[in-house]
Amino acid sequence: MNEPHLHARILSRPELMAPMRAMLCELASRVGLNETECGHIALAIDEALTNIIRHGYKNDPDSHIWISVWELQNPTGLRIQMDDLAPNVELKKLKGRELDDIRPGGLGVHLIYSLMDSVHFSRRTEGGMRLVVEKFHAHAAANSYANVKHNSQV
Amino acid sequence: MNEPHLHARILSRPELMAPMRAMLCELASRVGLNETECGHIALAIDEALTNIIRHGYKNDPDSHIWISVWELQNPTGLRIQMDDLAPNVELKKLKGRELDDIRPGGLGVHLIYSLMDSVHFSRRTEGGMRLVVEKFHAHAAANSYANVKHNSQV
Amino acid sequence: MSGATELVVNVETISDGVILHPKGDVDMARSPALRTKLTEALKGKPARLVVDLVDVPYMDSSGLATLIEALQTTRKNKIKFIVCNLSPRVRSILEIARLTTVFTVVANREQAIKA
Amino acid sequence: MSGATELVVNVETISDGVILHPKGDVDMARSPALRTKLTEALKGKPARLVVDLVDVPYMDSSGLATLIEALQTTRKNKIKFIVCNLSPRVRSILEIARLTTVFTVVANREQAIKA
Ligand SMILES: Nc1ncnc2c1ncn2[C@@H]1O[C@H](COP(=O)(O)OP(=O)(O)O)[C@@H](O)[C@H]1O
Ligand SMILES: Nc1ncnc2c1ncn2[C@@H]1O[C@H](COP(=O)(O)OP(=O)(O)O)[C@@H](O)[C@H]1O
Repeated sequence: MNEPHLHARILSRPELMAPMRAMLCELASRVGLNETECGHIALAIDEALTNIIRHGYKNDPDSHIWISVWELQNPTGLRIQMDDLAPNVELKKLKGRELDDIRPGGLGVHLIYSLMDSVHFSRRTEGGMRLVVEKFHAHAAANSYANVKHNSQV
Repeated sequence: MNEPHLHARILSRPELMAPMRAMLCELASRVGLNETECGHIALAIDEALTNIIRHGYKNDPDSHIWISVWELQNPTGLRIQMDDLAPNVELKKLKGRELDDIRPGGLGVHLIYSLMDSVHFSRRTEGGMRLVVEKFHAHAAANSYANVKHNSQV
Repeated sequence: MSGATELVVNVETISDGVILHPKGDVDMARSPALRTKLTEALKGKPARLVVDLVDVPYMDSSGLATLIEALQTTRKNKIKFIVCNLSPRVRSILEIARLTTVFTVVANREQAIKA
Repeated sequence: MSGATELVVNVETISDGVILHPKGDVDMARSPALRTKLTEALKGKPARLVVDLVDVPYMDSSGLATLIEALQTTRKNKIKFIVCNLSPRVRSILEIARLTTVFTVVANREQAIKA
């Protein structure tokens, strides 16, 4: 895979989520994604970081999260990868309540799947979890589905 | 020095400056800096990155810039460090025209000094340049000048 | 980070209850402040509780969870719970979470006071 | 990155010249687009060239350099060059660069057309 346009390590603190959102929204709009698409990316990343901080690191403020961002072409979009070093869990445990079951909490993972065009959770051999998500320009995604596969193998 | 709250590596591309600005503005406002102070930080960092890309890397889009950000307390503010691996220059060459000499260009370094409360250029032993800038909450800076020195040695 | 960035929540009293008016993104770092204000307001057992989201450009699932929690208390205590003034972005978040029909959502404050 | 984000610059003709109306941040990535439009407008030797910054929330020194370059051409060619509608942030950037007295800066378009 090519080098990411941006590769950041942040401390596992809720206060850093707004700056990450702002950065990603700006990146998304620069690659031509619209307001709503930018908002969706922001929310998905927010939910993923919240889960890492809360479930992965049990709210320890001094752990690390790595975020990498790639601009994608054909179709146009963003790929965002989030890595942590928290004790990793079985992938089948990564799910919340059904959306029809209205309770506080348990929405994050569903939101990530609803918001993004590609969601890939994995356990890292070094320990910790990896989440890779992709979002494409609505127009681009509709017109070049065949390219998605190709692109994600670059 | 403590670990930075955020440590990022970006490609040397003008298109990544807006996302960096957005992130820093958000970080600055979260530590209590006001609109204008956030704007000043954004502009200073923008000028520094522009110089690294243009003068340091001669507009090569695939070189690296490292950005680290610390939240400061007593007084409240941000420290931002930018590292590159471009051929480093003599520090005395780092200056533009006098502000009264109205010409296009040559404003960046002056702006950085005008906008920030602390500016430190250095040549890295690994090669490349390092610029460390700090901006404090106006109120904080006025009230606790004595702490500045202390704080920068943490 | 510093506490300088706690979510500001204005509280206004109306004839039959309370309007909460949070200002800023309601995310993981800031939803606890909204939760505190909602709990306080609910303790007073108002007939009506309005959350005016006019100054909330963004909300994540921690914000939604806070609202759902309040909704459940209001149901138990027969309190009218109304949210109003959703930005397109916040509305879209509620839609994706399939919550637009669960909450009483109205366009503006005027309607919220009458609803 | 993609070209989808070129600075949009509206060009309007007025009785004695041209108004340029750029939309977005004028930074290193985007000032070349403004420069192109300014050069084009100046080629027409208008009596008046107005740059309306109402939709420019941010400008860096590459934007300032672009404006200074245009200013110099207008001086040589006796063209009235006026900038208007500066946001507080853009005004503060001009102030720090000590350029507020160098440019003819007016509050709004009406004044820019008459200045
Ligand atoms: N990064 C993570 N590390 C460990 N467990 C996780 C992680 N993300 C999600 N989970 C698990 O998946 C469940 C569902 O997550 P989510 O849908 O975000 O709801 P919530 O976080 O409100 O419980 C969590 O309760 C948790 O058990
Ligand atoms: N990161 C850098 N690497 C090499 N040279 C630099 C760097 N930053 C500034 N310079 C030098 O300092 C000069 C002044 O910079 P600046 O004030 O930003 O004006 P300008 O970039 O418009 O020339 C530049 O022309 C350049 O020679």
